[in-house]
Amino acid sequence: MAKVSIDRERCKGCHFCIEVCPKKIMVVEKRYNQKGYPPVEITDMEMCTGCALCAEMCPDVCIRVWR
Amino acid sequence: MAKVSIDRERCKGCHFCIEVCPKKIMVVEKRYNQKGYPPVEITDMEMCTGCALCAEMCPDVCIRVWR
Amino acid sequence: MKLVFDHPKSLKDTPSHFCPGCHHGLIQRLVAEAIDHYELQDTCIGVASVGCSVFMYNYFDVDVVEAPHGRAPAVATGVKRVHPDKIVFSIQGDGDLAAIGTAEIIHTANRGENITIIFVNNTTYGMTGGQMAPTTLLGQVTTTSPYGRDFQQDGYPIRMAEMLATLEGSAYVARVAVDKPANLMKAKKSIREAFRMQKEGMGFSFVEVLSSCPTDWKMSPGDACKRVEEEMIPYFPLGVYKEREIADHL
Amino acid sequence: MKLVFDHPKSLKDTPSHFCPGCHHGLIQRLVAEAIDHYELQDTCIGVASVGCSVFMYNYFDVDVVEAPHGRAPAVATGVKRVHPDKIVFSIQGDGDLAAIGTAEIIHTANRGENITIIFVNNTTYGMTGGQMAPTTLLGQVTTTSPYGRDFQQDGYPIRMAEMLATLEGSAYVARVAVDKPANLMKAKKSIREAFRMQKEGMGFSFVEVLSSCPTDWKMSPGDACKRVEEEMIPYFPLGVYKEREIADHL
Amino acid sequence: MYHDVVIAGFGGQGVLFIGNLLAEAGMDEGFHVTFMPAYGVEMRGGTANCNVIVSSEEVGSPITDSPLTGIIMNEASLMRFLPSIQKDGFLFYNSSLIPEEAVSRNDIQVVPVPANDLALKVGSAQVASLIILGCFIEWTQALRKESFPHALEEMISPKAREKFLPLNLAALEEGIRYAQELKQKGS
Amino acid sequence: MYHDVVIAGFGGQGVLFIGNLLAEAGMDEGFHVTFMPAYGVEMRGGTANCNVIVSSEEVGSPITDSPLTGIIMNEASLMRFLPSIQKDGFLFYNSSLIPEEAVSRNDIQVVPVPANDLALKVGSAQVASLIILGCFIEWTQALRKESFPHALEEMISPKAREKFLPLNLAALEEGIRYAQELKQKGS
Amino acid sequence: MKRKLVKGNEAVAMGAMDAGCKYYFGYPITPQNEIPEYLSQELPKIGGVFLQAESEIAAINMVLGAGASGVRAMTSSSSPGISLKQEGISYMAGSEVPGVIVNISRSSPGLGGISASQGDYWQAVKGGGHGDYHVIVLAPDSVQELYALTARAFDYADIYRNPVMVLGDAVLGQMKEPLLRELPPPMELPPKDWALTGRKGGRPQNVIKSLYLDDGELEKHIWKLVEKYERVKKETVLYETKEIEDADLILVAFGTAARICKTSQKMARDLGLRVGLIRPISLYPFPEEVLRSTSETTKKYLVVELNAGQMLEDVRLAVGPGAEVSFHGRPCGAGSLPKPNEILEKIKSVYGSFPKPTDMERGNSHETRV
Amino acid sequence: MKRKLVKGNEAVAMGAMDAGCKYYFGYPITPQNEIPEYLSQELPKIGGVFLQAESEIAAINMVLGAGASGVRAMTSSSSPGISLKQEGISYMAGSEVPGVIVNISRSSPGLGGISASQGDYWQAVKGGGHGDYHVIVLAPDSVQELYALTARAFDYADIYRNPVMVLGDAVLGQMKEPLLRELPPPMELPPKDWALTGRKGGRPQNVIKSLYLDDGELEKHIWKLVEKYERVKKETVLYETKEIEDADLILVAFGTAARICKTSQKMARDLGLRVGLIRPISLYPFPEEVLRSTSETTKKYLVVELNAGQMLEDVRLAVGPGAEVSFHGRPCGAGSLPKPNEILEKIKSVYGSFPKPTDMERGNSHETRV
Ligand SMILES: Cc1ncc(C[n+]2csc(CCOP(=O)(O)OP(=O)(O)O)c2C)c(N)n1
Ligand SMILES: Cc1ncc(C[n+]2csc(CCOP(=O)(O)OP(=O)(O)O)c2C)c(N)n1
Ligand code: SF4
Ligand code: SF4
Ligand code: SF4
Ligand code: SF4
Ligand code: SF4
Ligand code: SF4
Ligand SMILES: [Mg+2]
Ligand SMILES: [Mg+2]
Repeated sequence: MAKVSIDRERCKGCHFCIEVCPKKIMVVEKRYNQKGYPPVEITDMEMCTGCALCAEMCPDVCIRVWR
Repeated sequence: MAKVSIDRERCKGCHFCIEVCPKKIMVVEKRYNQKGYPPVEITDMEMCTGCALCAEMCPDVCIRVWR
Repeated sequence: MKLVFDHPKSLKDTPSHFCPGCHHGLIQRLVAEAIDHYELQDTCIGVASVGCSVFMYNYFDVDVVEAPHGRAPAVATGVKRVHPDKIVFSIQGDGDLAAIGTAEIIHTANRGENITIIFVNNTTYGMTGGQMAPTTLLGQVTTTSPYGRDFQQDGYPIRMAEMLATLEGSAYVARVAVDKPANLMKAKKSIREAFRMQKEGMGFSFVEVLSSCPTDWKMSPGDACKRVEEEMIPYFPLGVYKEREIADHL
Repeated sequence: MKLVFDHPKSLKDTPSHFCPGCHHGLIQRLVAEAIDHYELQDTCIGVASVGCSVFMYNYFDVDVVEAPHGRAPAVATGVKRVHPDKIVFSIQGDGDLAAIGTAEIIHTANRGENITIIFVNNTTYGMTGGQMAPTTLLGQVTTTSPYGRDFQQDGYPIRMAEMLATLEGSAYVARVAVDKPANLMKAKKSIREAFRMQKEGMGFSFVEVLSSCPTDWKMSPGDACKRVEEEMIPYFPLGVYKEREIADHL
Repeated sequence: MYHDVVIAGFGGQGVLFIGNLLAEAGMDEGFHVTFMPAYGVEMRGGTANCNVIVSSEEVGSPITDSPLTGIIMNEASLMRFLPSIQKDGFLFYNSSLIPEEAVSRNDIQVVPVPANDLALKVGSAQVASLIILGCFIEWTQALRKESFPHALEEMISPKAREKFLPLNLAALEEGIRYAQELKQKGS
Repeated sequence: MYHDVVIAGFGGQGVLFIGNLLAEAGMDEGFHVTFMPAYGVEMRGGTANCNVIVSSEEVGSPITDSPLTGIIMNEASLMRFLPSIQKDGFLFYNSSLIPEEAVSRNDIQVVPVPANDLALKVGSAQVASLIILGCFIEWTQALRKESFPHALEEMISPKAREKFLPLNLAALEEGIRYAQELKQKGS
Repeated sequence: MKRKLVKGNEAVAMGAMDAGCKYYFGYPITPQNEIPEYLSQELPKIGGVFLQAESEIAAINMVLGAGASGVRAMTSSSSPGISLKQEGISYMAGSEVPGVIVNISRSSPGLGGISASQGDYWQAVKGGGHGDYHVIVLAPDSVQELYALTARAFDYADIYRNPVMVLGDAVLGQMKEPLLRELPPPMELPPKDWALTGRKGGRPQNVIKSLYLDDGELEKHIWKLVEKYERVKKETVLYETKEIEDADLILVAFGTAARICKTSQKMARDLGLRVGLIRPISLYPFPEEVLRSTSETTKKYLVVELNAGQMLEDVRLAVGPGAEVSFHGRPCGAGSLPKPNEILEKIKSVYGSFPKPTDMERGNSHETRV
Repeated sequence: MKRKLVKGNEAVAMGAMDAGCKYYFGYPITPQNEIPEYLSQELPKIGGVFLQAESEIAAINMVLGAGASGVRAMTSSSSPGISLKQEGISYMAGSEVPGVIVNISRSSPGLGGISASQGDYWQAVKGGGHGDYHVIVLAPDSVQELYALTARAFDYADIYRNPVMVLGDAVLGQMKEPLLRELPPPMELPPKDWALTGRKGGRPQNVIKSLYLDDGELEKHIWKLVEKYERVKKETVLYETKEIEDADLILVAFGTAARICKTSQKMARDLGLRVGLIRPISLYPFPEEVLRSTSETTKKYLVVELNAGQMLEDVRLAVGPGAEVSFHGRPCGAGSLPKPNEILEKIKSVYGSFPKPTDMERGNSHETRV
């Protein structure tokens, strides 16, 4: 089991994380955040392997991963 | 037959010409020139081949050569 | 469950000013990770260069001095000569390092100054709005090469890693990218290596990171990554160009 | 009898200010001979750099503009861009070209600026009285390296020809010496070649001439020549480092 | 006549475009005008703003600290600029994105404009800024509506003109219409 | 007391050395002194010169345009500096190298010193400058002879002292002796 | 011709091109980037040269080379970049090479900020570089003037063989205003027979240099320059005045500060205060004469600058001994542009009560530094 | 302690070392080369760092780095090299980094020449670099002062966290005079808790910078600097006077010009002319007060400079409105050092007849520019 937390207010919507997630469980949120960017969320946390690729590729250090 | 002229007032006495003359016919003059340098002169013009090595090596362009 | 990926300790929590998807953020994090890895936070001193890297002191929780544009290596030299036991580093852009700061980087490398330079090559002047840089690729349109960089007029994109590797004083010279996880992992290793070199007194260490500037390239972050892969890496080959084995320098 | 060796036409009759046995005089004459060879006296423009070469306008009977220390390549660029049909050249010392002027020479070469630079490498700052230069050899005692150049403190003697040859923009790069007739003849050829390259629009041409400074080396002119041969040439190998065959640049 | 306006929003919301347009139209009417964009590092972080002044006399400072009018496209900008609007001035805000509660002043005329919604109606969310500009023109009568079509034409490159001019004009019209509607309600 | 001196000759003739020595001795006697060498590009071309001022009051300009005394070691320097010597001043010139005809002034005291010849007599042409300095000291009595041995010691590095001090002292003495001789002839 | 809405920086570029400048050498820096950006688009179209140099230093030296070659050449930058050009500018002045330098100045010292400031007044007008020389400094206060004075700068440069600086600021460079692209009246220009062209069929060599080593040579050269500057002072003084004839108080300000003052001046008149305004347009030569002459009738001056007090000294030097000079400074930085009202308040306070004749120094109670 | 005959440049180096400066960064240039030459010999012996940089620009930035690291650091150069350092100096002032810059100035503009000149007065005192800042400028006039003021410069730099310049010239740098190697009395120095040392056991980070982008931030910073300069003005004014109490005419000169004037002043007194002398030692802050106070009794001033008239303006600003200021300038170059007699003649001409009160401008008939 793994856990991923995303700081949505810090996110700038570059979507690198979506791109690299091997499980393809990250998607763009419908709502914009305060700064006007489209942040990401995880659709199915169960599937997450905690590989942390998403976090590694996040330029804004928005993601923490537990495993 | 060859001829070499040396501008003794222009000469700074580096003696490169003496060094390179294959015929070893150049020597230091006894008298200093106006600027206080020891210029060179040719001892035996007959022996000169007009090879112009002396002129080529003169940093102060003091030497003219005819052949 | 264990926290397997966390914000590096030497990086403050402040959100960055970088544009969405800008690789500056990644590079900054990798540097912070290297600092954490060797536990250098309290012994290291940063030199802020002028470019999108300038706000370094807002992010790194270490002592920082700001250098004039292009002069970070000289400022770093001043710092290092006073504090030979401290770890001194700078992050410089391609305008900063490869244009106005050419003399400083070359002579700092040549002196074998025992510091670490991370070189963010994004083929443009990011902070000033996307002008042509010395590393701008041929044909690349920028605000000051509106017809595309033309070698007859502007010369060729300059390869700094290769040039610095030829200098006797450099100890470690590498070129990396952070466009995708595999490259990023290598970049992480190289940056760490650069700091290790300095720690061990090997001399000048240098990591060129091919980087994106989605804003001034006028591309989406994703397309910008693709450009790094498809256009930049072919001209600026990745790899370690120099690696001193022993501190023959000492 | 025919005059087989004469004062070059483009060189005025003014006696030089150079010290006895200084190679500057030889180099200057070789440049004048190249100018005469291609009949460039009325179409060429010199840029006087700051060093013992500064009085160029007293000797060359051509148009000359004086550049600030290290900036001759930039000034030459300005001239050449206005007069692409003229032949533009400068003679720069090693302090001028390899220290303060590092950025200018590298970027001028990199732009492939179609000019000719003659680089007088005498391993010291001649005009200012013999300080350490970037090309000063390891161990060499100068007025600012009184204990001999030490690579830990001062870095390594820099090899400019090699570095410039790596740049795409350079068309012709050679290193020569004038310490003895055989070398001088090769130097003559290289300098001529550099001007030919420019005439034909090949791009940046560069000839490094290993040179002596008997005054600041505190040696007799003859011993200074020997030093060129025995100490300098081994570290700064002579040869043609780059030679563009066709004007792919055009 | 002296009218100074601050226009602010996200980057991409057309803030600089309508600022320019306003200045262009003012110039066409023979007024003194200045247009002053925020620039440089200020642009990072995705916000954009500019000041426009239209005046019958020479303009002093082109930066206006207490503008007569604010045209505000998003909430962050509202926070920043609302306090600076002159007493008895005007606020036109994009009520499609900004909640009414956010507008905390009652010493100015506040005009909510559902700019995004109206823009979608006209054909594209892109032209929200022109909706709100139209509304501003009609409401304040600072400039003549007739000046804008020509000014718009000047600003759109000949190549793009065919494609975008009609859309932009329609958005402007829609803004004007909406303001007329509002006024009638008010009166 | 105010005495300003110009000393000039070829490089290598010891011009700066005796200038320094003069200043050093003046300092030892408690005077204000300045020593000003020509430097930089002026040195190229093989000439050297310096100005020395010894004064009982603070010294103004250390460069002296019309010195009281000229000490001249070669002909080129004579050409350059002879005209500048003050009326009623002194000229000490190296008559080993400079022909008498070259000295064209009669409003100053002219003292020819065969410095090279006397130096050879003492042991080395190198010390010609000390010969002429000795002559100057004796002739003008500007400073006390006793000050010079110590000043000389200060100026020669400890390593070289043993080898050179006696030679230099001998040259100085010879110069003094020669001046005394001259004076006696004169009187 | 039609007025067009143009950015200040673009107006500079247009002014240069319309004046026949085909050679630009520069290096990026905010807030002047639109100058190189515009010229990189336009110069190639007319066979000109736009060259982005490796640094500001290289750029000014390219201008030196191009100017020495007889063409109109320019560079532009902003404060830190202008500091780097000082050696080159001194060389240009010393070797009498014409050229135009545009400083769209920003907040300083150091990296400072990118908003408007007038903190480079002294650098421009007194001594940026080393030695006894002057740069002619023109200070526009509108987009129209940025255009016209840039064009005029090339004339002055050619006439006096001297570098000429156009000193703007971030506000002027970034704002848009209507521009009528019409050149100021042409001036008579001397031939450039001194320029580098190659000896051309054997004419004597032309040498452009600033090194003078022979006795008295350099001093002679400098007095020659000084004489030239005296001519410059006679021939190129530019200023604007507003209602100074009956003024009890005259505002003195240039550039953006002057624009703001113009509003304040009008507001003051509306209140019945007899306030005038003098706007120096040429900062070097400084319009001393007009200031001196007004001080026969006007006794109070208020200098307003976007700095901590620089032109202030020149005003004090210019006015007669009886005049009282006060100062209002806002030394730059984001959010620090003074408002017309703020200056009006200052006017009122100065207009009413005044410092005693001897109380003239900076830092007295009549200086507000908000 | 014994007096030793020492070259001015060496005295600078000795003063620096005796003041505890162990870090030197420089680049060769005549006529100051003896400074680096001496230090390259001596610093390694005490574990110091002598580093010959690749350029003057690199050197000043190394000083910035070393100064920011909390040590006493210096650079030296001469006129053109000092121009190149202006950006770095502005950064040092802006980010409040202490450091000492020595300018053994030479003749300019451009390459000029290597003889003495005071043509860099404006650059040093007004605006070399960009922005509102000041460098404290000390102007020695003897070898002893070169030593003492260089040492003092380090104190001022540390106390005010500001760059301090020692402004000499070729004559001062090259001449030898007796030196008593004794430091001026020590000053109390603030702790350098702001310096870069690494965070050391986790103290909050130290940041040294000059970039301030938030609204009002930079202006606040600049007013803070201005306040500091007001303190500097109160606390560091240095000058020398000679017989000013009863003077009808006061000579004003600094550095080498002052030395020459001292002789002229004495000559004038010998002739029975009541002539005094004021020698500003600190050029910034300028000793305004002493000039102002003398102008209550003295009505005539003669400014003598080795330039075309620079300090002249500061004298005019300082003296009261009634005073008449004349000028005698010899702007540098080989063979252009004025003689005491020449100045005496000028004194005589000014002493006798005087310009009318309004005839104060430069370029009037009372200015000789030989
Ligand atoms: C002397 C000087 N010149 C120019 C500038 C303007 N400037 C600020 S950042 C920058 C360069 C930005 O490009 P780069 O170094 O490539 O960094 P990036 O933003 O791309 O990471 C420039 C030219 C300056 N601050 N100082
Ligand atoms: C900006 C500047 N810095 C320093 C100098 C002093 N300077 C004059 S010539 C020179 C260098 C001489 O060395 P090099 O270039 O090697 O020429 P060389 O005389 O040896 O031929 C220097 C540093 C200067 N004139 N300008
Ligand atoms: S990588 Fe980071 S910033 Fe980018 S979308 Fe994902 S969480 Fe947001
Ligand atoms: S940790 Fe791995 S699997 Fe989980 S969301 Fe991130 S990238 Fe996807
Ligand atoms: S080479 Fe020339 S300068 Fe040297 S000694 Fe011979 S003639 Fe004289
Ligand atoms: S020409 Fe040849 S042989 Fe004759 S003197 Fe010269 S070197 Fe000797
Ligand atoms: S401008 Fe470019 S380099 Fe700078 S933060 Fe934005 S994307 Fe990154
Ligand atoms: S100093 Fe050296 S380089 Fe210069 S002329 Fe003399 S010998 Fe030649
Ligand atoms: Mg970049
Ligand atoms: Mg050299």
